[in-house]
Amino acid sequence: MRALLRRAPLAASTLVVASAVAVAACSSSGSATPSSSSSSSGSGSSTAKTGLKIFVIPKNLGNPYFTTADSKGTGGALAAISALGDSGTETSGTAATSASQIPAIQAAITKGANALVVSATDPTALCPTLNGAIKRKIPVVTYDSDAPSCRSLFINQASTSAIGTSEVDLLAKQIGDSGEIGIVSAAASATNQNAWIGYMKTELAKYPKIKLVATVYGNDDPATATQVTQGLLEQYPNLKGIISPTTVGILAAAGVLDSAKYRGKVMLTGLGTPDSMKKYVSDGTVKAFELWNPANLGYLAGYAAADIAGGTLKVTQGATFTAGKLGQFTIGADNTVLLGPPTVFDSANINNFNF
Amino acid sequence: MGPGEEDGHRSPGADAGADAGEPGSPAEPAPDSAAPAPVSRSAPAGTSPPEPAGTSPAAPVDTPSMDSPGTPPAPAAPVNTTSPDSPNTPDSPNTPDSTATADAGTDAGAPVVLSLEHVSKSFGAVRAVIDGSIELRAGEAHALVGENGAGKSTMVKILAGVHQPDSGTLLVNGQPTELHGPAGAIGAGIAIIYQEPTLFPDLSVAENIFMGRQPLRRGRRIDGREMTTEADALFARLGVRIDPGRIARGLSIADQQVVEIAKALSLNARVIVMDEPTAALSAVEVARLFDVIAALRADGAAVLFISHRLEEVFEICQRVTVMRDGRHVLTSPLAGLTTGDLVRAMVGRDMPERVAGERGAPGAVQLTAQRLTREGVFTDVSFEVRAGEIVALAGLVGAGRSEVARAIFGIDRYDAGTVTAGGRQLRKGSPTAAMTAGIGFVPEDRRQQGLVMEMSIQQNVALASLATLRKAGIIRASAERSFAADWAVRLSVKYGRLTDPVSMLSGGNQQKVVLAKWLGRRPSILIVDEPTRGIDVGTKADVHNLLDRLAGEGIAVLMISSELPEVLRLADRILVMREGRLAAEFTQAEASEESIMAAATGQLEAQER
Amino acid sequence: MRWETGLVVVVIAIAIMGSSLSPQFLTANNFFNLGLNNGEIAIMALPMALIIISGEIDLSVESTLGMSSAVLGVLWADHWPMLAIFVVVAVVGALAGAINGLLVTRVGLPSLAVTIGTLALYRGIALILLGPRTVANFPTIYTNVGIVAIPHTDLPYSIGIFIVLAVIFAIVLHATPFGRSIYAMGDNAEAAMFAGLRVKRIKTTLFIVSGVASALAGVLFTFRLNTAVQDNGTGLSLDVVAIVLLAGVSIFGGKGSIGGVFLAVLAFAGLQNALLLTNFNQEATGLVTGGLLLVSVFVPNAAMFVRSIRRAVTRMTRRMPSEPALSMPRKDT
Amino acid sequence: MTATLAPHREPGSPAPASSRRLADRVFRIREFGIVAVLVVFVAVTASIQSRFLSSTNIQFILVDATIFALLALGETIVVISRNVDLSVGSVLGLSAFLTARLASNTHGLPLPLVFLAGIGIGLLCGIVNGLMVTIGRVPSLVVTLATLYIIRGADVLIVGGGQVVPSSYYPSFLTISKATVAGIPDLAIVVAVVIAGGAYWLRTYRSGRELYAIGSNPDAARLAGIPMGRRVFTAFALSGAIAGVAGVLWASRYGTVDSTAGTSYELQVVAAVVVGGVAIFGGSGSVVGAAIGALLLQTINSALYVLGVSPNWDQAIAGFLLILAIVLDRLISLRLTASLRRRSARRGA
Repeated sequence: MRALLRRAPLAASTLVVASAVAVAACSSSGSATPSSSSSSSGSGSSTAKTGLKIFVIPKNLGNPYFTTADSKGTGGALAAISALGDSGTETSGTAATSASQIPAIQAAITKGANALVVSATDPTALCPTLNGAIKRKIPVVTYDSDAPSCRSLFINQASTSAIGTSEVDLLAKQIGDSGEIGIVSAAASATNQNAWIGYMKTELAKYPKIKLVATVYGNDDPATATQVTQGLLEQYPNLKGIISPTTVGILAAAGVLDSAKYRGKVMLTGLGTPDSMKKYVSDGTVKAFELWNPANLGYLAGYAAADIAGGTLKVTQGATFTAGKLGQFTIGADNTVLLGPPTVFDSANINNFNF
Repeated sequence: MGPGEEDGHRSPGADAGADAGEPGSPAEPAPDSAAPAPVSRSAPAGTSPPEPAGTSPAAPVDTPSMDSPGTPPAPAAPVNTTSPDSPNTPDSPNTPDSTATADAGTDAGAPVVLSLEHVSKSFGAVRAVIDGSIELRAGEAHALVGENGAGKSTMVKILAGVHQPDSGTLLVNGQPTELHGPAGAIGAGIAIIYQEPTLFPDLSVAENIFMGRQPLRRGRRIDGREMTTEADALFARLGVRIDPGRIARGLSIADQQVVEIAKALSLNARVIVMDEPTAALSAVEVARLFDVIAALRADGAAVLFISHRLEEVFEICQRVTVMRDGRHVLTSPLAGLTTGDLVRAMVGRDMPERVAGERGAPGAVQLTAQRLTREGVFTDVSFEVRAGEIVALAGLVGAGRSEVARAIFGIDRYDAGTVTAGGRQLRKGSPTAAMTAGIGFVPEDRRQQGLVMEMSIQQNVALASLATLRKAGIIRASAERSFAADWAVRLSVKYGRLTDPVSMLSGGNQQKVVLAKWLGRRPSILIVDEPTRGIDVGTKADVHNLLDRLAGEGIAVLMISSELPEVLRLADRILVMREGRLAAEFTQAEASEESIMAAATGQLEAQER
Repeated sequence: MRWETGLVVVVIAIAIMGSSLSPQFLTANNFFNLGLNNGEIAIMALPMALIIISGEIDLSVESTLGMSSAVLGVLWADHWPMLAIFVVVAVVGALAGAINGLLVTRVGLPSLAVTIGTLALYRGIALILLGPRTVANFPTIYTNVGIVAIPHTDLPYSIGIFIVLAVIFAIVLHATPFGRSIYAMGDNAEAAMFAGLRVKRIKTTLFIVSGVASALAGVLFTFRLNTAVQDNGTGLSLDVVAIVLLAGVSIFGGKGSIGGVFLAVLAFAGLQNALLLTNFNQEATGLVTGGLLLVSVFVPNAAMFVRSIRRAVTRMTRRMPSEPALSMPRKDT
Repeated sequence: MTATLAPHREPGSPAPASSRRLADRVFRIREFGIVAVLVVFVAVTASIQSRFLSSTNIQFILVDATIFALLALGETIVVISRNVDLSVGSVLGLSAFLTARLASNTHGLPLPLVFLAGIGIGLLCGIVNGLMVTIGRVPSLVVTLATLYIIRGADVLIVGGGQVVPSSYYPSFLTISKATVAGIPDLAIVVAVVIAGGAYWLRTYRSGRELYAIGSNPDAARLAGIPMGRRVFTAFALSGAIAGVAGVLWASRYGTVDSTAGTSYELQVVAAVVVGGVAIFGGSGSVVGAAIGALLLQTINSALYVLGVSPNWDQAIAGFLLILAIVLDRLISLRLTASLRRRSARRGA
């Protein structure tokens, strides 16, 4: 938990070079918000260690969402890490299970990681391993999916309640505050999904004429999600709207609704990436949906991990730091940093986004 | 049929073949009658004498004609004497016509259609064929005889294209030829009827016959109707009625063999190899097959006929090639030879006579089968075997003998009846119960059922006695070794090391290992199924002596054997099975080859009527 | 050369490769992790070896593991005493194996088809039992199997259990009538039956043992991850089969040794671990597992393979009508 | 085949046409059995939830079943020859991703070429399988188990964390799986024609019959001079190519393709084939049966969703059905053998 304060003598000299490279990288990539990447508050960047080994461990490899969040090319976690002069590696198992993720975490520790950036497949399963890391003074930053009792800092993509309530509000507006709706979720065991759904149900109390008839699970598999959506539509012929708080689910649901029979009659909203949803927004299948920028989420997590490992950031509530292009963030209660409110995409703005 | 160059020889025969091919030509509706035509394998003496009297009295037995194919020892008989209608005569073997047909085959002037010259073939360390030669002429039925293990099957597989010879040449029409696989053999005009039917159980009978050569119609599609018609024609030629549309699964062994023969006929091959084609056939079917062979010969085809029944060889063949220990021994016209000559050539010395001394009177009943029935396999089989006697189960292949033995030992279940051994009624379907009751079982198929070929000699000997060789659940290696060594010595097994794989042993020594495995359990009842099949003469005598001695020591022996001399030599009582039922029982004094065969083929009942 | 000798060479080669690529490879801590991640697979490989030697296969082990894990989770969430749960889980594993065994021996079905069916069925039962739930918070003394080494060693408990079981299995397979029977029936089931060996009973027993071992693996898996979830163990069957084939056990039955299995576990775990420690692309571990499997079956066939290619080449150069190599791998008699 | 259960009988005794009829009947029962189960199942489901038979739902089921039926066609060809192809799911995945990329706006490959590419990718995988089975003489179970891993590994390596999303296709690609004629998806019609073609080939061409022969008795097939290597190789190549096409259809149907497409499909396909009455050890069965098997499994799947049964039951039911199918198959064939035996016994007596 304690930030590393020891400093390598070489660090200062290399920092200058590293910062310069970082600036060049950021400006040349034509980032939308070119802010000063070299400045960061707190204990001051001039003392930061560089050349650290930071491992980014998503739930699994081969998952497009995490690829966006982690990759250097998209401006994700690895971009932040290299911008700070450290070396980042993405590793994980190929299946999104704890049994497949844990060996990767162990190997990262064995390889002498200075910090870990982890999206937890299963908090209870991961905790012994992550605690082992913390015991060795390796800071653990979780992102996307938290492991509350065994990490230094959690980068929260969006407030759970905000996502739950905003999606209900979005759909309510589209269906005129009344009718049957259903939810197409990911895996039934997914913590964040269930948390969002919980807030949705609370928010639905405000709309007495809207009735949530079913929650189905597509397991983040396009084929399964397609089939469960079909089943939902057949079982509830009067269905007015669907909320799918998962990028795979909303795409599959949009594919099912993309026909004369349903277009404009069954509304769909949820979490989706603007790139993948452009087709359905432009042809009117989907009016509006929302998401945070996964690359920014990764970038923030990578930046925070590098800062903590480099000794420039101490994890205490209220501490602030500037994460390069993203600007300034404050560590909130329970050592959590909030990325910001999700963006709502609709036909008016969707072409401005590219992720 | 063959290419045109043989027209001169073929013309009369071709007519005969055409006649034989007529569906209506089998003159008598004999197949349906319970009493078959008076064709008999049990009376070879009736057929063979006319042949020496016929044409070639002076063929020297020990002249291997392969060495001088140009100067055959047999005087030529003109092909033209062949009566065109002789194959149509149902009782042909006994008619003068058929004698003439047989003589025609000794025509030395007929072209050699196929020959294997000095071929050898080894499988690893085993030299299956060392120096094999065969020469087949158009229009002859040529016998290949030899003991099991003499290399006959390997020769067949070489002709079939399954094995490529290590050395030596194959000449087809005088041209050196290499057969690349079975398709190559078929392409070269060689058809094989295998000893064991090789059918596709899931496919229809017609497809089984024409697989790979189905008649086609437009667009290279299979013409199913034509296929059925052709299959029907073939069966008519063979005088049997099998529905070409039914699937092959469930066919009786005899029907399977008939389908195999039809398959070979459909190839219109110039060389037809028949590896023990009659083993599963009844007398009527054998007669029909011989007619077909005669017709094939008349068509100018060459038939290589392999059989252990020497009387059949004398009945149908003109020349014979004898092999022993992988080597060619002689090739000669059959005329002038006697069965004794052939046997001598096959075994290299005279057959030993019965060595057994007198056994005492049998003791208490050890094994009782009572009204044993397995639906569709055997019915109402009752008998008992006493301590110190050898009871033989005789009968044709497929009569249900082995099946009864399997049921007694618990390999198969049975639907009704009881088995009592050592005074206790046995649980159905439990070899363990049978073994506990003191039964040992030497099965029919040594390689497939008797031995675990990848295991060592020692492990095979110990396999049935493991329970007695362990201490605290662990097999004691030393006990196992001495146990195996003890029994190997007692049965005089010839081996290198006890840890050698049992597959390295010769057939006879393998059989001794199987016997050792069971004798090691000190059984009170021993069932032996074809105990000397495919083993050399010396070991055969050893096995006979051993069985005799075991009976003398008070063991009850139930023996199944298709070799009548063996049955007559060893058994105190002989039970004959026919079509799943006990047909007759003889004491040793009453029994003769003729009486047993008559009972086995149903002629006994016919006579009684 | 014996297969096991070859495996020793492979294991040494992997050790050398691993330690030269990563200085952390030959450390106690890494060995602990390596063992921990492969303990369950190793335990399941032992009965799998016996089953394959006997001429059958059990593809359902991963689902039996998952089902046991689900039972454990459900009962624990229901506040059952842990000892009672262990008994139930063992019975569930035995039942799962018995169903496989009886369908194979009594109904006479091919084990491949049966265990593909139960692979789906047992996983399905896990899914029914647990649904979307995750059961966690097992008592620390149990979850310690995933954290703590056996006192005075660097070995995780699962590996300790594996070693003990390996010794027992080795004795049973190599030195008892039961084991001898397994070889005999794998080599020639008919001859084994004619020798009075209780082929059906022994095979059923093997499937039951496999079920119980998978249940044990399921318990260890659940405790190690402190999580009972329906998809525990997904995909492990193929790893287990790959290890057993790598061990030199013939897919046709009748050949193989527990020593080989032990070495194959080392080779498999070592290779996976070495790949993790180096910067090998983790996404491609499937390539390595599959490749390993292929190599282990190709090596014994290599001579034949070369021969058939040579024959094909000669034939082509002779411009003979080509006769394709026969496929079905069968012993010529 | 050597284990014959019938005793010797006099030849030419009453023509066994009756046994043929019996055999025919039993095998008809095998296929009609599945159809009957399908009909009953649909009827029961529809009586509970009438919308099960709505035209959209039928379309949904047909399109989903189409992909499985296609895979089952290829698998049947392989299984008939006493082999198995476990790599179809991985081949589908690889083909789906690569062809989806080709069909995207950036590449804009014309549709026929996209299909050709799919066939090519699948064919390549099938050829590798076929070569290892025939020339390498490794049992197909092991070979395709390995390529299941390897092809998926290659897929993951190529795809990485990428994905293709519906927005990136040119429009006609996504409509492949949506167009209908008289309420029936075009796709289902085309695939039905393809399956009918496959069935016709297996029934009326030598090469097709030879596959049955190889599966029924490999030793006999070799002795009959059947080019076993070539036939088995062809079966694997076909299975691969068909899986490649199925990959294209998958991409069109579900739109979103990442590296997990088609994971664990192999077991469902084998299940469909076995449920459809194809003997797992080769020699008998039909592609039509397998296709109906695929349709049945898909219908059950869909019915569970429509009836609102927890999808948690899905897998257990599929597994149970698979076991039930092979047990029934076994019992029927035992019955058939026994009754053929008794028949010939009665004639013989």
